[in-house]
Amino acid sequence: MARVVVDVMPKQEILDPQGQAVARALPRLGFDGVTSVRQGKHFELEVDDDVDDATLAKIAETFLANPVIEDWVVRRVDA
Amino acid sequence: MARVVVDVMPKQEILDPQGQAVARALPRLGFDGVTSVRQGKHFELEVDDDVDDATLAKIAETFLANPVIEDWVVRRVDA
Amino acid sequence: MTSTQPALGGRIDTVEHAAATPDHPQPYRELGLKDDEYARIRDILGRRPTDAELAMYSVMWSEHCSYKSSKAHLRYFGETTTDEMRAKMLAGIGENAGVVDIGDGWAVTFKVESHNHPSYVEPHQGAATGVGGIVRDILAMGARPLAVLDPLRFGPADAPDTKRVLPGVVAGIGGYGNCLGLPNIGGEVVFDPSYAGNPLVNALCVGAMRVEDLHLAHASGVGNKVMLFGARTGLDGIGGVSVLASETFAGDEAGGGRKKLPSVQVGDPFTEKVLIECCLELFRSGLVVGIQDLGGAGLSCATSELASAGEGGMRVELDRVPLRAEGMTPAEILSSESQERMCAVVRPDDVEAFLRVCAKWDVIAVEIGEVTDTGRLQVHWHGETVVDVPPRTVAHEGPVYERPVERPADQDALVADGPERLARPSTPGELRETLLRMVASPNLASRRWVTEQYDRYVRGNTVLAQPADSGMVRIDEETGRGVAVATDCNGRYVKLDPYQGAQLALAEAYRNVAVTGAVPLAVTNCLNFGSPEDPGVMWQFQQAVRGLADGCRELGIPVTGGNVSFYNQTGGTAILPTPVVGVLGVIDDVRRRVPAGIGAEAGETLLLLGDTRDEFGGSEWAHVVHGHLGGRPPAVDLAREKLLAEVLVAGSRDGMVSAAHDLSEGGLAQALVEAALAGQTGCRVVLPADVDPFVWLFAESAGRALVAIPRSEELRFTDMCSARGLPWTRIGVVDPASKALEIQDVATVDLAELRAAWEGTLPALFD
Amino acid sequence: MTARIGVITFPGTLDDIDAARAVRSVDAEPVALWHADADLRGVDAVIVPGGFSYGDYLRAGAIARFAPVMTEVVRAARRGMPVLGICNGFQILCESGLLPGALVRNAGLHFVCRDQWLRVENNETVWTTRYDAGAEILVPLKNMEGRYVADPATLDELEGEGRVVFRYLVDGDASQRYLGIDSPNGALNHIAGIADARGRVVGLMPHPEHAIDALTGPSDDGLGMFLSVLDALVAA
Ligand SMILES: Nc1ncnc2c1ncn2[C@@H]1O[C@H](COP(=O)(O)OP(=O)(O)O)[C@@H](O)[C@H]1O
Ligand SMILES: [Mg+2]
Repeated sequence: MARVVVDVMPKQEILDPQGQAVARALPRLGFDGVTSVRQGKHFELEVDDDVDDATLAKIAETFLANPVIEDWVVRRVDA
Repeated sequence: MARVVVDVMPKQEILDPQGQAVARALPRLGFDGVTSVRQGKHFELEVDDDVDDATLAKIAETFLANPVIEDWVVRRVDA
Repeated sequence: MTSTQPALGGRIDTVEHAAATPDHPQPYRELGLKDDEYARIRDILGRRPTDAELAMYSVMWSEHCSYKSSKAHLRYFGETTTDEMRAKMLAGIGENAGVVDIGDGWAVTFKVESHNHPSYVEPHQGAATGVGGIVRDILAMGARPLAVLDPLRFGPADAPDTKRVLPGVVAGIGGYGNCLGLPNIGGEVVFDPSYAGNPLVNALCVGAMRVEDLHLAHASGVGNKVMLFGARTGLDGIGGVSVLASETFAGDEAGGGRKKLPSVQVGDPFTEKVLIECCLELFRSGLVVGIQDLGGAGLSCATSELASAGEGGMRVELDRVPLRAEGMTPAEILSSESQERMCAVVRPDDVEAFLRVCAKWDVIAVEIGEVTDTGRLQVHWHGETVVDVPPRTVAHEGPVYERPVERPADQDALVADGPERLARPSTPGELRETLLRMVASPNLASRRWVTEQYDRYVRGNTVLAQPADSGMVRIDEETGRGVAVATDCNGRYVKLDPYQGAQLALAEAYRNVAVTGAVPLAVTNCLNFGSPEDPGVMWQFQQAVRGLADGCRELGIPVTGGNVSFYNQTGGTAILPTPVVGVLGVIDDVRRRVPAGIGAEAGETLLLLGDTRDEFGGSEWAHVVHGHLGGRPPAVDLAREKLLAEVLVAGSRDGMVSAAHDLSEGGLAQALVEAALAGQTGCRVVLPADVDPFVWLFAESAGRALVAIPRSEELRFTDMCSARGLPWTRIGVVDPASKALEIQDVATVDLAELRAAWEGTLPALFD
Repeated sequence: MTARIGVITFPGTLDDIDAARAVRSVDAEPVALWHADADLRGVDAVIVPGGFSYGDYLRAGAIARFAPVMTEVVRAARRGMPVLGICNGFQILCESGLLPGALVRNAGLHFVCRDQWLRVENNETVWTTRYDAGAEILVPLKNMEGRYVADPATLDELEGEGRVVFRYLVDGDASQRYLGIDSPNGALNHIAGIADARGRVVGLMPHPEHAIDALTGPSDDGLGMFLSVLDALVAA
């Protein structure tokens, strides 16, 4: 059994109102010094050992992320 | 300028309908071997160098995550 | 995760073990049971309860499930319901939801419920699961859920915590309801400091079915199977019961780790949507003998209620329940409040077909037991008996308290401190300023920021929704038959006089239904109060129940169900007593609905129906301008309300009324503003010569409505009012050419200025 | 011969009964299509209705596009069958590649349900011939992820080829801007709906099927879309 993490983020050029809302709210809550925030999705998958990297890449590209609007990173982590 | 990542996940014992929906869909798309999926949020923050870890922890706990139903991890990454 | 758990053998507290270990200490107090209640359980069973039994009794005998403080008072609803009122009631108090016959073979069911505390802890999920729960109640009657309403109360609009709670609640209600495909057709948003630590999140659902399809929760037919279907069962909402785990497995991982479990549940609206469609297909296929939703108290409630309503016995194999968490104990499974689950009783021959329908909808379903004639609810866990109880003692024979009732000592002082001493505006300039200030105040400002987050169109049958006096949906596309629903309550009135205040809530909801042209038919309620252990709160409760019940009898419409929420208080301070009243009306053809906006026809006459008196006790004006609450609430005259409703319905039937809007908080001024803005049409108002304009514009006298009558119908309509003895006053004309509300000798305000004031408030606060 | 128009139901689809009602209201025959069937039952056109297919938990439309019925829809669309995606249906058509771009969270971050004025920018698609070019219509808009985005090249192409079919009308009505956003959801170029290159596949966020009768909608302006496709099918 392996643990895989996929992070999916809105592309730089796509407006990210969720991240902006966070960035705007922080100073109001008394937190200064945060200059930018972007918000995306974080997936944690448990996969059988025989699932290879190519399959994982495919899952991320065709399903977890939409390449039109999002970038993504797949990494295996120690369980 | 430092880059900070905060991952926020639904607590283990809390229902995660989003992760479940993904997990249920994968076999239908022809991807086998993924036994569990959990879905959370991924934040990327740019912060001034003088923002310390305690402040980051506070931002995550009081704002980015909802401690009632979520766990979170804060880490600094190389920009 | 799997549904089969390893047999835990001796570690589970079985009936046999309980009988053998009478002195084993049990954490019943931590579970909320009093000494005498625990003693009674031992008495009933003739031994100490097992952990699982203790868990069942403790949740089922809680205030929330057993109504132990309110039962003695709620009986009054039954006692005051006459046979005549009962004539159209197909199911009443005691069922999941009340059902009324609306004609043409249609039955309608509706109910309102609270999810107050969870919505304070986790506004989004708390409110979302509140919607989910009430929708399953309606579904369990055999009805298709048609629409929801959400009466809400929050602390001060500008309080920081309200900025946390309100947007979360609204997003939760919208997120769940929108995804279920249920139009949101109304509700309330009220701000008052007393709700600061206790927001009220009430949710109402209305559903419809053919009369013959009414499904009641009965587990009848020995040998019939008990099916559990929907979501898996997890550790949701078992905060209290995890005490048992830690007692039994002191120091062990499962027990220790669970002590801090949040009692928050996360909703899965998609699963619920599929569950709804699945249930409706099961009903259509005739595969269900009895059905029960799993709400608070989960399987404990569903199994004990099903069993005691049917043949009196049930056997359950608890290890078959599909689980989401590992190592759950029987006590935990029985008390889990995991959402989106239902329990059905099915004939053995139909089980296969039942499972097929569930599979089509991708709904997990398992047979967990069967109906027996043993008179006992027996629950097994890997072959051992962990529960063996008479089900009625769990579900219906909980404790009943006669709590002390006492009129609060400061009530007299409150009533004595009337609004007469408050400075009133008198010059045109002051009146104009008051009007704009009132219109922009949080309780009177446009609710659009909230309602725009709710889908009001889905299913294509919404005929009236916000802004409207009541929501209205079409039920029969052929005939146009439909229903209208409104909820109301002014907690300030109730505080000043709980008996009369409850009647005013009833009167307002009734009036809101009638102004749309529907005939009021039935009542539901959600009684939100402080602690029942406070005699003053119990007095408010008792008075409110009596007022509501007596009022219903006078109006001739029955209370068909409701919900009680106690302990809404912060420290020693209770919320304003808030008996939210929902009234349902029927309209034979929704095409004759009457909207609130004026200007549909050129040159309508504006009439004010009813009497206007100098009544400002508990008024919005006293609250907004002076921060004052005292004196007496407006007088209530239910005979007048009935007459007004008859006139409004007759006017709609004969096509004499082109718009109607009831008067409530903010009085005539507010009604005029809303009617003009809704119709996007100006008007000229001329108040009678001999009256005090301030009183006429802002008093909150009950039993009034503003109507717009086409010029050609004016005589016929006023003749009808006069003939029936309903006072009317001609107060102006609609002016399609005008873009202003012009009140002669008082003020002229452009609609644009009014709109900016009215619509700006909530966005400025919550965006 | 009445036209047969398929209406797909996925788990979580909500506006299928409304789409079917709209089809009936122009005297065409709605044909229910089930997500799990790889079969279009010989229909002449398909509507992918609104709702929250599979809860829209991952991304709106992301799971639905893999349904067996969608494989058939994509195949039929490539052969020229008229396809209309409304709201969630539009999202599904984008996810499945029949239409370019994507729909993301409203810029105001809230679900928005309102009566929305639209301008008909292209009245030559099979779904819009009944409208005058530049006509302004009032139709309900209700969604959480309605902000149309695409890369600059795609936008140029859509604009250049006249494939923007509907645009949100945001001028003149101050109430439209109360969220501080220049359109109901921040869509690029105020795009509310687009078409494929042949003008046979159309997707839009607002709901024409909820504007077929002033009793239950803000207008009957939506009827034109269903009448348009009927004209095309009958002429064919
Ligand atoms: N929380 C809510 N959810 C849905 N609709 C609401 C909500 N609050 C208010 N509304 C709607 O907004 C409109 C105005 O509300 P309100 O002024 O309280 O009505 P009334 O005074 O007639 O009872 C009504 O259509 C009401 O149903
Ligand atoms: Mg009203």
